[in-house]
Amino acid sequence: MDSVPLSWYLILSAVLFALGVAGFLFRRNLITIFMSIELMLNAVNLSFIAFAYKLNQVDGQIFAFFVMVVAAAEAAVGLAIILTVFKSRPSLAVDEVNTLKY
Amino acid sequence: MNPVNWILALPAAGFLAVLLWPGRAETARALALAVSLVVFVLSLGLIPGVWGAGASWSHVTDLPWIESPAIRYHVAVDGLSLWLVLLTTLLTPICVLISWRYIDRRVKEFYALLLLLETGLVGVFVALDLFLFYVFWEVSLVPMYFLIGVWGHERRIYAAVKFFLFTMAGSVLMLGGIIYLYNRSGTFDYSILLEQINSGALMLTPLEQRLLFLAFFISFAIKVPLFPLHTWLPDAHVEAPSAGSVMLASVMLKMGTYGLVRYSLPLFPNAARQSADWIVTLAIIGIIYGALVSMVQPNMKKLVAYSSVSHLGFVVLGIFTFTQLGLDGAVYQMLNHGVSTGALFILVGYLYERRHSLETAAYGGIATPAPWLATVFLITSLASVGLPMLNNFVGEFLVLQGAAQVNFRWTVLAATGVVLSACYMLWLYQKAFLGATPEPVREHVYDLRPREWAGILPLIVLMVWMGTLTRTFFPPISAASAQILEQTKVNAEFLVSRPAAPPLVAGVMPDAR
Amino acid sequence: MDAVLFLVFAAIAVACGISVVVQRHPITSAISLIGVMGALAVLYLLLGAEFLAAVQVVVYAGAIMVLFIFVIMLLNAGVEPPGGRSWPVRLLGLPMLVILVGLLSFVIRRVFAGGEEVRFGAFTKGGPREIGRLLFTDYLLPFEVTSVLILVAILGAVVLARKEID
Amino acid sequence: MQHLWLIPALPLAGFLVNGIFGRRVSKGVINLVAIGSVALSFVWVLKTLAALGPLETPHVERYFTWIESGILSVPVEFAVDRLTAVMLLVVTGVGLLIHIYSIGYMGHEGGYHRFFAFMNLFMFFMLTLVLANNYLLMFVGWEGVGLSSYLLIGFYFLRKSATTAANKAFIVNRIGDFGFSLAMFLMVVRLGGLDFPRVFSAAQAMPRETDPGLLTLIALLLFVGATGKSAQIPLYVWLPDAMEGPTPVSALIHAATMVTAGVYMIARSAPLYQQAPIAMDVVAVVGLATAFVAATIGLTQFDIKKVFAYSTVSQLGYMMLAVGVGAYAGGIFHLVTHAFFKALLFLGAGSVIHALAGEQDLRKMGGLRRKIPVTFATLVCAGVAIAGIPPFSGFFSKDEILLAAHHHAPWLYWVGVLTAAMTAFYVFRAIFLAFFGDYQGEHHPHESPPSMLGPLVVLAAFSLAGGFLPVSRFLEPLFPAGEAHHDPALVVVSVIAGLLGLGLAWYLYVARRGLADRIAARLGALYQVVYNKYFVDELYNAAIVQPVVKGSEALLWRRMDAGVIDGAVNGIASRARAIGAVLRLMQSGNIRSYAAWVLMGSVVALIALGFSGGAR
Repeated sequence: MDSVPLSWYLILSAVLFALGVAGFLFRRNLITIFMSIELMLNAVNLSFIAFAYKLNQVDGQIFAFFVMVVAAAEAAVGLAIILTVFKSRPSLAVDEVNTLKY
Repeated sequence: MNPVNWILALPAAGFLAVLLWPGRAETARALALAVSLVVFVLSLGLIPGVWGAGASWSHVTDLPWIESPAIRYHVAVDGLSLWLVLLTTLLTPICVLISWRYIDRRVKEFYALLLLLETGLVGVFVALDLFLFYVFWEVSLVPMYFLIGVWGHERRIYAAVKFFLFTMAGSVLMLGGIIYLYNRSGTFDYSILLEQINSGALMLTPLEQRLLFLAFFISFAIKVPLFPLHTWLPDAHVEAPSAGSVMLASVMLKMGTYGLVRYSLPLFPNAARQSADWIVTLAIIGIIYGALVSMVQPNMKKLVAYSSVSHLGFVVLGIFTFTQLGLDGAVYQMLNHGVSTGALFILVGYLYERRHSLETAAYGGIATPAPWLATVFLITSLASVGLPMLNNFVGEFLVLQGAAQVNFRWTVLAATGVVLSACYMLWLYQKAFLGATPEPVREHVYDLRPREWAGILPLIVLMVWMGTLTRTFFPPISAASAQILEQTKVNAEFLVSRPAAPPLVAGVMPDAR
Repeated sequence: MDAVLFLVFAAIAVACGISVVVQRHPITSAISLIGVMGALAVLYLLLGAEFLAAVQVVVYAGAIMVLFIFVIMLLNAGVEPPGGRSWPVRLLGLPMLVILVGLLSFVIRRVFAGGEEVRFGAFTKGGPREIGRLLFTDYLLPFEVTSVLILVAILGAVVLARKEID
Repeated sequence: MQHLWLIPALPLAGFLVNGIFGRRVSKGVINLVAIGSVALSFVWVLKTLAALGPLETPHVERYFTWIESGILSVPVEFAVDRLTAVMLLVVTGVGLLIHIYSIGYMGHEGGYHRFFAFMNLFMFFMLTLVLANNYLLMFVGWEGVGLSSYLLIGFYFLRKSATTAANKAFIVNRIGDFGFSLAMFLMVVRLGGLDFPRVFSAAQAMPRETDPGLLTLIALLLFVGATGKSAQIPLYVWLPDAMEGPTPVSALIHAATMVTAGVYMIARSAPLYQQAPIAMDVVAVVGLATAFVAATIGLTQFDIKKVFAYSTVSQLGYMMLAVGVGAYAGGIFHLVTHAFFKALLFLGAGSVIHALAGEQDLRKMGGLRRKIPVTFATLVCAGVAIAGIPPFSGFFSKDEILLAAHHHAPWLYWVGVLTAAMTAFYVFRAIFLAFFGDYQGEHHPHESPPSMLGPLVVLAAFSLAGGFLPVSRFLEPLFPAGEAHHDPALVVVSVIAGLLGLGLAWYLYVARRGLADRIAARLGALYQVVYNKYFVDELYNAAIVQPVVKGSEALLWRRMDAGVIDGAVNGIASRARAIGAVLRLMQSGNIRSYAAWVLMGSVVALIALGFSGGAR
């Protein structure tokens, strides 16, 4: 049991991704949905790093790094948007956010 | 460096600058005015080059943009696009000026979008890569959508969506056509495409040509707009703010006619010649129909909008005569329409600023409180009805002359539009400007202010200039249109092996084609 | 040893992931998400991505998630209100999800059937030195662009979240 | 180089100066600019003609190319030949007199600078029309005089009747111009250009058309233009309404100069018409019919300006008859004498109106001959001239026309003589009604100022003696020679007809006042029809204007545009909507629904990829 097949990592990644999708689909809270997106991003990162290992190149990791950066930026803007949405509507339920102009 | 690039880049930079520059509306206005004026001055620098270049391209920049598919940033100017570019760069500062008081909310965004619109419009006229052309085509669509949708009148959303959907419906077809061409030829580049067609490297079957022509044509015809695809135009004009109407009528509609001349004719010459009959029929119907409907409009902007349908019918008629006269006249008429109809919309906008109504019935006797406004409106109306020594006359005369070379019946029918145009413009003038002045008009309507003079005077000067000293403008236009005509002929000869196009009209003059 | 570590942390990750999705209260979800990220950091380490593992913990689990929790607290977001789901979600959601996981697993099993084995320590290029060198040579431009991106994001966040002045 | 361009450019400069600065300067300055520019122009005409001598060949000056494209090249080119010389003298001379007259007449009116600016603009376009050496440049003047006429008819723009009349004039003229422009298009295509020499030589190279052909068509289309401008049947309806303008305008534009442009144009195109005898017959018949019909209407009108307006239409018909029967020189001769006596009639009428503070109804005048004797005397001069009493000017020119008509076809002559009798009758009817009998109005009449009387006297002199001007002989070489024919008997007949008309007017309106009304009552319906101008305006309105306007509104705009086209577009849209019901449901605006669709899409994409072997 010294080593693990690479496919396990990838399958884990797929499962986590699916969980993220599920969260996105089935939750109504904007913040939770947002977190689900983060979960999906993490899952993808895992894939990247696994492939980096397989190809024996660091580039995949660099990519994961950039994904993190983008995720950080996205979190900042996204949360700010959630704040403004909350300001104009008393609720965070995503179903009610269906017109851009309120 | 190539001024064309500056003319494209500066308004785009201005768009960002106006949007991001902190400060109040005044700053945005001043900045927009400064940028657009600089662009206009720069664009004047294009003239000598184009004059010198004759029928060939000048001010060329050809850089790779995307490697695969091979899309290039290929821009250049010739006699066909030169004046349209200048018209755009001239009208943008004028639009900034006329919106000075007209636009009072979201000022920064308004001017930013106006500058973006300028980039898009100029881009359409200078792009020589079909894909780039398409990009600019769409770029120009977006700001106009917002100009109508945000700063328009009551039914602005409806009008903006109608405008957007009509144009999009057309441009999707064109995109399909462009991609199909790319698949067949491996290039988006206009001049390479022409070469391929001339050399026979690109052989389109008649069916292909017809379908591609149709795809491009519908897109352009919607933009022109050609009867019966015109119904978006009155709505868009009525709801648009003044500057939006000006840009829409003066420049955007020319995108359609420009496209017809630049792309439809040289790329698909056989299909174009085969379709000429029914296109001319539509154009003539449009001329008469637009004039007749104009006659009964109670709304000034609608009236001018329908008159545009009529005037642009002349342009399309000129293009599809396939004669030097007709094509020259059509190109000139594009400019004329831009100047005179632009001025009409500006003046209607001035009236709206005073009385806040577009209904003719809300006015009357304006000549008493505002004699100069009345004078300027009269000059513009006369230009629009094609009085000699004013600009429209030259264009209409050449178009009709070109039509007469091919089929005299076309001329007879189309010339009735000239008669009718006098009816609707003079009736409008009588109802709005002459007669006794009702109290509300006396109270609200004042004469032209200096800023308003600055907006309208250049156009008035141009009307007289373009009507009398036509040689200032014609040589490059003639060179370009001769080139395009030649192109359609070269193709026709080359495609002899195909079933020849039936003669368009019996009794064609021998020197006509 | 590797396998044990993988299985343990994979299990933690999946469990926390499920928790993120099913918890009613956002704060619990957030904490579960931190759990996922921590577990993933270990897995990164197993794959030889030392630097990223550290970044994952510091930036992701640390900074970003703090931001989330901060906002949750700020908005005083409570248990989400029960509400109808949209019909496409009800109709398509679960089956499609199952198919997606199945398909992905199937493809992964097919493609990586040969079974490349992951051995801890076999990949040695994931240190800060290598990553740093690449970032500042081959990936210099994207790297700089990301800095601009972050700047823009900061501006955007400030603009969006500030109180309306006018 | 004689700098011909100065002739029209001077009034243009006057127009610009007065138009732009007129509001801010005093009347003296306006007068100086307006009249000075026309006077200078007149002087320049004299100087040029003196310098050019007998003008055996035309003097041509070319300035720049106006339009050049393909097969068409139109220069701005002025030319002076004998015909142009005559026209130049008439236009600038009569124009100058009327400008001077206007100082007095318009002295109390608002918009003083506007009036003179428009008058100068008119002079500019009229001179351009006359000087042009190609049809397109002539067309510039042609449309331009129409514009000035529009502006001046609508001078009292507060009155709806005035602005409506102005619109009517412009639009009716436009219909005529439609024909003119079509003729030009045909010329370019078939005759190779628009320059007069070129067109004429091309036309002469073609055989004389005894059956209708190209040249006939061109000539007829040109004649359509002439019917608009020169108020011939069927487009004469605008001219009587044009009397809404100030009286000097009626004198200058709607009597002496602009309306004769059609006659000038046909005379100018003589080489073309000469090749198209059918067109010439049409011109002659239409001209004669116009002369006759307008004269009958003139018999019954009570507005002094309307009487003279119909008289103008009638006299223009005479000129058309002249050019139609080939007596071009005679037509132009009549144009010249008509310019004198008709301008005089209008200016005299203006003087009467001025004296009565705006009254135009003949029934409210009467007995004015003692109150405004100078006006009376000059009007009588004009009357005897137009009535064709020898040896006054109208006699010579009218006689020439009638003789030529008789040579062409005798019935033309007899109708012409009848018309001449009517002419004498209605002109003197107006004079007698206004100046004899007892005064019927309330205002205190006063004689006009010298600035008005001066031009009256000058014009009176020309009306009396103008017949001795050798216009016909001067012009003869220009035109295809017509045989000389002189029949003293015919001359006597026409003179007797004129005297009979005069005498009848005397009998009915001076000797036996009241008899005329009884006759009118006896004639009943016929009188009503004539009095109402044969209901032509009403007919046009009901048959053309209303159907077009109503049809455009109801059928084209409401039904076609809003109904059919938008309906079709909406129909396509709704069908697309029906087809795309599922797609529409997707666009719910609900983010999670979108996510579900994305998910499905990615699954489908994956499966597709699998099938296509992308994932091996």
